[in-house]
Amino acid sequence: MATFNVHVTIENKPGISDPEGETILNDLVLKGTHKTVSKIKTAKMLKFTIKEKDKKTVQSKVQEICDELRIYNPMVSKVTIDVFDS
Amino acid sequence: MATFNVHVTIENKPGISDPEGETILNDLVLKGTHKTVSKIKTAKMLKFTIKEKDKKTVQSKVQEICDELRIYNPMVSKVTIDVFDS
Amino acid sequence: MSLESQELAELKSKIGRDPTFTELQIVAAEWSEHCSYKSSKKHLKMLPMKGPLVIHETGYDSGVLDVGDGYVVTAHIESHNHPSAVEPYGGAATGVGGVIRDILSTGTRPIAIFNGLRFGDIEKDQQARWLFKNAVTGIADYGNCLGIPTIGGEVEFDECYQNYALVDVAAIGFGKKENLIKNHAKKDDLVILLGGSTGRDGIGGSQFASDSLESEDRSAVQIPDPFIEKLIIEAILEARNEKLIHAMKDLGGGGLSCAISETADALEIGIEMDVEKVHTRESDMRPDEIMVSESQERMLIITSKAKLKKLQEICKKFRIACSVIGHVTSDNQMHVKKGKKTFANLPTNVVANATLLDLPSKKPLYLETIEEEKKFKAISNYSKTMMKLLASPNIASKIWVYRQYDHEVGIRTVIKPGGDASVLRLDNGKFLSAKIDGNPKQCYINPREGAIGCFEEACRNVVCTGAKPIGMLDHLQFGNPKDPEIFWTFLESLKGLTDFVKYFNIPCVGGKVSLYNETPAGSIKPTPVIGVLGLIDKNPLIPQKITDGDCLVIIGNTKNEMGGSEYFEYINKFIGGKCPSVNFTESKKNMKTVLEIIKNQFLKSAHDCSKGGLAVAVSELCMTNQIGCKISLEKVPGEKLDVDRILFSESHSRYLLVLEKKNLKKLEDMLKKSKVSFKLIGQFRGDKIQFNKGTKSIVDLRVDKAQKTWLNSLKDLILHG
Amino acid sequence: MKVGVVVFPGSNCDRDMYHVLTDVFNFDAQYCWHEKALPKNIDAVILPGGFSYGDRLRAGVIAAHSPIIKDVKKMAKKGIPILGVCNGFQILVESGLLPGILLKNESLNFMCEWTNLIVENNKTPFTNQFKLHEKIPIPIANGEGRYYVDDDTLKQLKKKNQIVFRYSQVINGSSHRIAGVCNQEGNVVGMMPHPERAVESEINPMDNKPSSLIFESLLAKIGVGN
Ligand SMILES: Nc1ncnc2c1ncn2[C@@H]1O[C@H](COP(=O)(O)OP(=O)(O)O)[C@@H](O)[C@H]1O
Ligand SMILES: [Mg+2]
Repeated sequence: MATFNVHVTIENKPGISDPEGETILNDLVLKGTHKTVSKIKTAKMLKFTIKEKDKKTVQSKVQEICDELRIYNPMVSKVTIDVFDS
Repeated sequence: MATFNVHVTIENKPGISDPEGETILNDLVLKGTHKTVSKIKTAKMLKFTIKEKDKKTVQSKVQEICDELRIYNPMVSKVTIDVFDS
Repeated sequence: MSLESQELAELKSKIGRDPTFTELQIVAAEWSEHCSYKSSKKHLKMLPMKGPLVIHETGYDSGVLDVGDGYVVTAHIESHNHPSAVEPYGGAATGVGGVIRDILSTGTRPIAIFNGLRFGDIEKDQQARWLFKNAVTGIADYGNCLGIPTIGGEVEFDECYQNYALVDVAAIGFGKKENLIKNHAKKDDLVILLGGSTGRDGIGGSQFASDSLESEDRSAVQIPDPFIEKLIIEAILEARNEKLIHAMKDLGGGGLSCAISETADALEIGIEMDVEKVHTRESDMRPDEIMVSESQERMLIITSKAKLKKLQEICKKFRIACSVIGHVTSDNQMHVKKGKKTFANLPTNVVANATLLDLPSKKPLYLETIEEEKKFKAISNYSKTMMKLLASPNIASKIWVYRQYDHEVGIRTVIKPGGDASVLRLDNGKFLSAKIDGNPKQCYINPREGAIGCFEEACRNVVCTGAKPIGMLDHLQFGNPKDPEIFWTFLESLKGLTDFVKYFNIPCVGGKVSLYNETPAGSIKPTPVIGVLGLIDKNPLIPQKITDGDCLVIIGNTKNEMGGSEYFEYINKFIGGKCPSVNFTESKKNMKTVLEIIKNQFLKSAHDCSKGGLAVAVSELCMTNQIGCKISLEKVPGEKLDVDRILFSESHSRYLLVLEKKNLKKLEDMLKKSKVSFKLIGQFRGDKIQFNKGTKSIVDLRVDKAQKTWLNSLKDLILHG
Repeated sequence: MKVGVVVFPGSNCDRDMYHVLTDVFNFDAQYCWHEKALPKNIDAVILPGGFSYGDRLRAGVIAAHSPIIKDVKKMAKKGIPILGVCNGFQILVESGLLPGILLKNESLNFMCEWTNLIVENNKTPFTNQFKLHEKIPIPIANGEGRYYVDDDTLKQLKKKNQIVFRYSQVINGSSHRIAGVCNQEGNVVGMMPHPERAVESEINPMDNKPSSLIFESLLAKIGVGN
């Protein structure tokens, strides 16, 4: 068994609006001096520490957790799972 | 000028508690069937799309934006900036 | 953390040996200004705290008032200034948490939160805007999650708070008198720590609050966890119902050090505890770190061995940790061990009672000339000036703030934020009214009259709902007390408040002192904040919609007292002039009269005149009712004054009464009889706010335009800079 | 007739709801702790507002995994009236009993204010005393109250008459201004606004009659007393 770090990134599916990202862009960034930013999207990340025998198992376990426990709501969000050695 | 994608990850500094992560771990994940997870930390991510001449400029510009506009509070959080080619 | 050298010497002589490292840390935490009140305590005694309704119990951090029929109301006020100035979200949120636990520790359920917020100039200063916005979110997220309504408060901006923040939070509790915790303990009772885990966050917090803000101490940042606080509230109230709590104290500044020493000292017991039993967040914490950690959301409970199991079951139900960390002894010592090894063993009365200071004071030099006025440019267009005032951050509607606060949860809120005081219904059919007020602009010009003014304003707000003031809370916020000039202003304010308490028989039921409020540019202006609680036996005056033809009557005199007014400071950029002062006899008469009239139930609404003066108070009535009015300035009672002064003077003791024309005679008869100064000054109609002097139009403003500006300007400023 | 008020860790409108059910409408109400089974003889279930599990991860998602939800689902299947208010609505949605999701308000802020609802379906156990399109003055208090469904689901909702309440004007960016929906059978209803805060005239600055009809509808459906 080894310990792995997993980044679970939850973000809006394309087409779903992201008022928070838009607000940061329009009311903060573009009001300042930084005009080269064209888009900001917000996402939520969960960093898991998990013990499993290998990366593949981790990947599938975490995917299972996310689906079963509705870590993300599939109607509006998608989830990306990145596994790293600890 | 090229377009870059930047991931800005904001999370609590080590040693600072993360009640949300704890609740997700204890009240959701560990109550289910997945006992191999030992820790969950939450983070917030902002995905920027930005046009600059190179990666290095992007890195420093985005850092500047985060500091100047107080996108995060250095007292509690740290920020990690990852730049990707678009 | 450290003690000053003479304090160290004193400690040595009191215990007759060198303190251990852990002992030093414990004592440094408890002897900090924040925990020990060493600079202020001697003087605070002057404030009368007794009254027919006040209930005194050992070891309470909150005031208790008997509201009849077997019910009590508890109240307390706190600030979280230093933490909020560096981490506004967490600082403000944990400030709410702290004051709520004070209420809880008496055994009453918290039913309302108030917040007073002060920042630098948000029009110019982006940092101030950031602080403000995040402090509001912090309070909202915390209070909303707890399900305790935040029903009122105040917001003020002044350059003296640049790069700083004053975040004051007051809370009210309610419960049955029989359920009050009567703190007691006997030998071998268990000492239990309940709630969140102890971590390194917040180490040195109380010391931090007692230093000026130069050393941005990172460890003093605290992460709020309102969810666990909510569970603590429910668990404790359940334990209270089961009579499982013998004594209780919340953990605040100074952490376990203060809670243990103060509880033991108050109950005249000793406590022996083992730091290894404390549930910690990190595994490698030293005994001293555990003792001084200010991790939030923790409570200390003393109970008997027989009741432990039941208490543990309740904690388990609410999924909160609960550790037996020690037991009660009879030797009046605070004995801290780790396993078998002793790390501290001190007499509790030594720890809990720092030597009080008697600091020198001296009248500040600036006060000699502050009342002198400057000549101002004449106003050519008063309507424009009015618009500017209505948009000014101090006068603009605070709806952007209180809309973010759940002010209705608990279904008690009869009068909601937006008017003067808010009103809650109580279970015995009575109503509780409350408001907090501060006015540093006036207190700077005259710390004594200014403080009295805040007190009177809070009373006025409460009186406007038909409530008789029954108790006050004071929160005294000043700069470095070691500066004799600052200390003088502190004493002046305190004396003023004391006079008012005595004359009006409104006892002080609780308070807090926050010193060392210094910004990089110097000390803040004296900022006492006063909370007043009022009781209504039957019918609160719920403002009714003002309609065409309704009359406006003013009570009280308008005087040439422009010092600290928004007109001087915001419009003319001038700090100085004569501070409004309260004439006690007049004030009492007016209060009494207004209350009597409200009892007769023919008023449509009552509103006090405060910031922005008559002009703003009348406009507020017009804007919230979307109706115009026509006011004759020459009728306004008081000194003969220029129109700008009649419009904008912030003289105290003034009330605006609105009523139907048919009741005017009745009102005038009553007012004549009680010999107050009053006048019918205008009528509501149309869609314009109009102030005339004789036949001359002074102000002529469309209500809808004014309202739009007034309602939106704060939000626009925050969102769009 | 027994009404269960489900209590989760962090529920905070449970006591308000209980007060209204018992003291105002004379229901026989009972708190039901989320870890215990629902009593067998329950006639209606209400999930009150609050911040279950501190709204962590997403409002309602953790509570949706509570043991009691299994029972709530069984009751739902049996056709027993179930109402979720605010956080209760969020929990019903996250547990799959109702369609859609509640997202952060467009303002990104918590919003506590009075608004008006329009009744769009007066056939549910909680709306049967209303006239269609009747207006209800009522307060909202939420941070994640923006109801969202995709276009296809919205079409379905309309077709199956599952939209129960709409806001009379745009307030938070909800799809189709939706404030409350029901399941296809109509017995499970969720709504963001707080009827329990609006039924007593003392604390209702507008008109408490319309909100009362929500509870009177339930009375009409299940009756009072034994
Ligand atoms: N920070 C705040 N939180 C909640 N309510 C607030 C806040 N600031 C102002 N309010 C509310 O807005 C109204 C006007 O406040 P304020 O101008 O301080 O009143 P007054 O001049 O009568 O003292 C009051 O009802 C008050 O409670
Ligand atoms: Mg007022």
